[in-house]
Amino acid sequence: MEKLTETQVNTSVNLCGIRIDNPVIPASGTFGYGYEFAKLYDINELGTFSFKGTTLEPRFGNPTPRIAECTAGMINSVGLQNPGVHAVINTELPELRKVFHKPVMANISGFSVEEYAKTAELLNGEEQIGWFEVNISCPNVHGGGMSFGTDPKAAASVIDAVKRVTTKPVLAKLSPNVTDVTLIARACEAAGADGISLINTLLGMRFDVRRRKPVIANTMGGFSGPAIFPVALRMVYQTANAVNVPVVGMGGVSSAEDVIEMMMCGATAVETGAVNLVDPYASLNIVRELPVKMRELGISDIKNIIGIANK
Amino acid sequence: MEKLTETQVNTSVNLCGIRIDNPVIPASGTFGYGYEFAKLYDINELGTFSFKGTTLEPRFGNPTPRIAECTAGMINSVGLQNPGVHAVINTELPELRKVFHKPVMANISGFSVEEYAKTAELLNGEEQIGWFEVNISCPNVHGGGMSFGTDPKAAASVIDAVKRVTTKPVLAKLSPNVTDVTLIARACEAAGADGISLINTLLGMRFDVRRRKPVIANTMGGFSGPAIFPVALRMVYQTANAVNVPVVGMGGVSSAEDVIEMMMCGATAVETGAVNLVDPYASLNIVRELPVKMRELGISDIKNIIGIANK
Amino acid sequence: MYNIRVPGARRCPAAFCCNLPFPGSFAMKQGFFTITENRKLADATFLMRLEGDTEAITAPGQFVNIKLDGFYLRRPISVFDCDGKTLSIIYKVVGRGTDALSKTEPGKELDLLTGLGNGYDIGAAGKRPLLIGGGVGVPPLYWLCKKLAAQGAMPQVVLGFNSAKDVFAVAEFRAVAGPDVKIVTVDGSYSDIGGCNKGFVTDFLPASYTYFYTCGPEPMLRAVYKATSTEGEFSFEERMGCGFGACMGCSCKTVTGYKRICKDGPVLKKEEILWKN
Amino acid sequence: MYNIRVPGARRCPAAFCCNLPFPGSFAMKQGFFTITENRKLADATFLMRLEGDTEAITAPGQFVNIKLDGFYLRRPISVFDCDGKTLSIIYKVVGRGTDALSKTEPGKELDLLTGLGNGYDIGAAGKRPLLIGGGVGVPPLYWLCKKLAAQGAMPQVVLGFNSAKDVFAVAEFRAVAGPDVKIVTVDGSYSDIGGCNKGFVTDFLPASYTYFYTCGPEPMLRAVYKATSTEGEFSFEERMGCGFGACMGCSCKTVTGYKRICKDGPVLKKEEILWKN
Repeated sequence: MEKLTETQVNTSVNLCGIRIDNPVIPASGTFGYGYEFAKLYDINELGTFSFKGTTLEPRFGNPTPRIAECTAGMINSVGLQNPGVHAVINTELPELRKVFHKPVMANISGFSVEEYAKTAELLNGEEQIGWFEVNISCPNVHGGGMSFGTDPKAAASVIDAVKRVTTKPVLAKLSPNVTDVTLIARACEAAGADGISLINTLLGMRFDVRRRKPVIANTMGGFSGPAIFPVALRMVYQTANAVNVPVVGMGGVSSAEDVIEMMMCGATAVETGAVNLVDPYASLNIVRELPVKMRELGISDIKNIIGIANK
Repeated sequence: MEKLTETQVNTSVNLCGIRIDNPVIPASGTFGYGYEFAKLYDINELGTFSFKGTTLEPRFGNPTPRIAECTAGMINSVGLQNPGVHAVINTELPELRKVFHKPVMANISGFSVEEYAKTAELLNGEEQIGWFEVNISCPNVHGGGMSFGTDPKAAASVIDAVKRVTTKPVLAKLSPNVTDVTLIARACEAAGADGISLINTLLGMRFDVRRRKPVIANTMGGFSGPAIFPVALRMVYQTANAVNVPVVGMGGVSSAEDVIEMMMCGATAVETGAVNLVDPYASLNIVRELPVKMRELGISDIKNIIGIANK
Repeated sequence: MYNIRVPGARRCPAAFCCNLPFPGSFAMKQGFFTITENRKLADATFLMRLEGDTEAITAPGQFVNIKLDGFYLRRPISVFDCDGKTLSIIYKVVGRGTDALSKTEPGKELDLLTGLGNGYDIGAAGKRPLLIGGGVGVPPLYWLCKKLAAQGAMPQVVLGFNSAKDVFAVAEFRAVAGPDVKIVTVDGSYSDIGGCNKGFVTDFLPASYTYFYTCGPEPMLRAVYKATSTEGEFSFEERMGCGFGACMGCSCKTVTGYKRICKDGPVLKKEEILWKN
Repeated sequence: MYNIRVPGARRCPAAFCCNLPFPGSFAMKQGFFTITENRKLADATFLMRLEGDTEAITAPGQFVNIKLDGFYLRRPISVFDCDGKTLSIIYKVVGRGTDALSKTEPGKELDLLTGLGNGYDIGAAGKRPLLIGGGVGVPPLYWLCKKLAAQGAMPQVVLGFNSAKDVFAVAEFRAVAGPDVKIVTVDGSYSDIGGCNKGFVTDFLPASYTYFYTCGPEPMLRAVYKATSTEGEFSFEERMGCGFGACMGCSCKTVTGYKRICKDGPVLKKEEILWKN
């Protein structure tokens, strides 16, 4: 196997027209609005990150308990707690600007097509936002989120509405809780999505056999962590085969090798999720481990491995 | 908490009219036709077991490698290797009869409605068979298996055809790879299913970053093990809420506490799967651990906890 | 709710909670600690002593978050005692994780996040602060008690347990607060130099105190909320995802906005509290 | 295919493969073994010695299946040597599991399934059997070699490796088979008393032998299949689920029906083999 020196390794990728230094992106809901992690390390080492799912109005989210532990994973039912788009623009993004000098991914959610569009429109003027990631897959809210992501027509209508009011690339974040994820992905692509990101959490549940009630107040919630990696990988592979736009893969990614495996299955970049909650330095460690692992595997340019499973 | 002595604990349940001593059932594909495990221990200690998925004709199944390891689980793409229904009747069941004196669950699969019905009809005369478990959810075969289990009408047509030729209770074994499992469950119930068993494996994938090809020859396969337990539990809960027939739960069950958790979420009995492959004594250990755990949790009769989450 | 600012004060760095000034520091640290002791103190209750870098632990009432082999999420456990290089925790076995922790042998290294949570504000104590603990809520009060005594206060301590078999750490508290320590059991099965006190902690509160600090199960906290006459601080428990403010798993509503128990708490001032129904 | 029976012979207990008589025993055992040694022998190649109940291990060519903390499936590894209470394995680090195994310290207990697989049939050897091993296929031949020598045969051994840095266990084989051991390297980087043999094992097979036994990577096995002139036995490798015949994960087609590498194999007789394309 070819021996590579550090300088010969290129980790940068092009995500919907924007070059990022590396393909490692902390996922929405595991990294807040970023600046708190900047107290731990220089978050500019990341490719970018996707900020906390933002809605038009502030939301407290679901009642607690919102967290359940599982083997190799966890369930959350946070339910889109966020301060609303105005506070994000007035408070969160100015804080972020002080410590992060790269384009950020704006994750948005809503309860109607109009709300998605309004939130996107308001954020579109924010210079630091590089991409929109439209969450049509949150399993933790009723009458919104996942209900858009399980029907191709509803998914397309959200993407179409967001595309009309934004000038930045739009990624559709898809739910894995569907029979055929490629149907939703193709519908989003046809509606103008510049990329697809997946998977959001699997719908899961735990029951407390001692207290004899569900562990989380909301009964069911979103299951994430290394446990879901094989399902995520399969859906990334299927989706990369089905669409022509870039795919951002996520679901249980916990190491540089996971990043490489997911890129080989078709991901242009990879989001890290639950692992950030167990180890606050996880994403940084993955960024730093990536060139080491690339050299070990004889990969000189990470772009060259994207989708080799799909060829 | 009430202290219970051994004699006060009752583990028996009624599964579609047949009383079983305990609710622990090794799942199809993890226990062969049973008699090989009888060399390790007395398999009559089990509630029952579901024998290897049987088709009308002998099948070798998929090419190897057929196995991939995952965090807290595994992927298989065996693809219904089995000797065909005639060999089961002439060779396997006579072997089983020597060592197992309880009704066995006959897992059957097929590639057409007619094949399912023919296989069921042939097996219906076998005295030792207590239940049919109709696998409409195998992810590892093309043009059969899961394709029946992802469409309510196709699922119903298989169940209806099997019901017409059998006199024993029929369970429909469902796939989790669907948007709404309750639609399929209700369709099967309406077609006459006497029970629902779920979940079969999640469709998953692993890619070998060194060899740069999928770990298993068939690219994708069925993902099982403790990793999928939260998804299984959620679907058992949803299905028990949706149908009036008994639900047999499975998916990652690895301990007596898992059995209890799944029964509390609506399962009348529970199948053990991948754990049998890691520990050949696992199901026996669960059977023996169950009364101990019941006493610890103050459960005198396991029937009383079935579906307490659903009330 | 999101634009209240107190100019000049340190601003709460929470992503979107209160923007209010806050006590304590948020300099979380990740590090490896070696177990030097792990022994049973009372029914299902264990003391673990650990050696490692405790620099990030700056206030009583803070907690550490412990990674355990075979478990995905860390276990948050409050600090019982702490000095330059030693950390003690007292924990109850309530599930598989704490059961595994209780079986971990001295000599083993554990991955800890330290310096988590705001902790109690010892500056507010006054001369005769009251510490009210219940069950697994007792441990964080010990280091608090020591800190208060060290700054010249004379803490009064009321500790409640279900039964004599659950009682722990009495000698430690007595060594600091002497006769001002009262042990209460629900079933009256415990008695010592402080008498046999049967009932709830709220049945045995002293008549007079300058401020109070409490930690315990929520029904007790609610009773303390009603029974106390001064200002004070409550430490809350909630199922956590990360323990350091990233996941919003443990949010609660307060008078001053949404707070994360793990980061903006676990200690809330009495006047901030909005009880859930 | 499913009703061939040989009356009077022990019947293969495979669920549905061949119903042919079989050598060896299938009395699998589960037990805990203590690591007494775990050291590097060659590039990424380790020897581990374990103590425990080896009763179920009855034939060379059998394997054990090892449970490792943090990994779901067991790791099947062939037996290098075995006596009443000691078991040795030689394994190559090829992934995360074997990497973890290589870092496991002596003193640690491991959960093993033992007595797995049919093993080689030493009764067929004759006076001058030939043992052909390649890389990680070398280890099972050592105990076989000892067993054959013990029953009075004079085994001839040809072992192939990629390079000098990969060579291991030469002294052990020489102690049993003396000058009849030949070491071959692909790049010719190894030489010893047996000369410098550059090439493939099949370039250095002796002119005459009574029977052969082989284990190694599949391309080597195919070459051996073509190059050998007598009957013989091949040991195969395949990704396994359970390792004891339950899951059908490692099935293969043979002249005599479907076989499970883990249970009806890993050793197949030359005349049974149907090569995949």
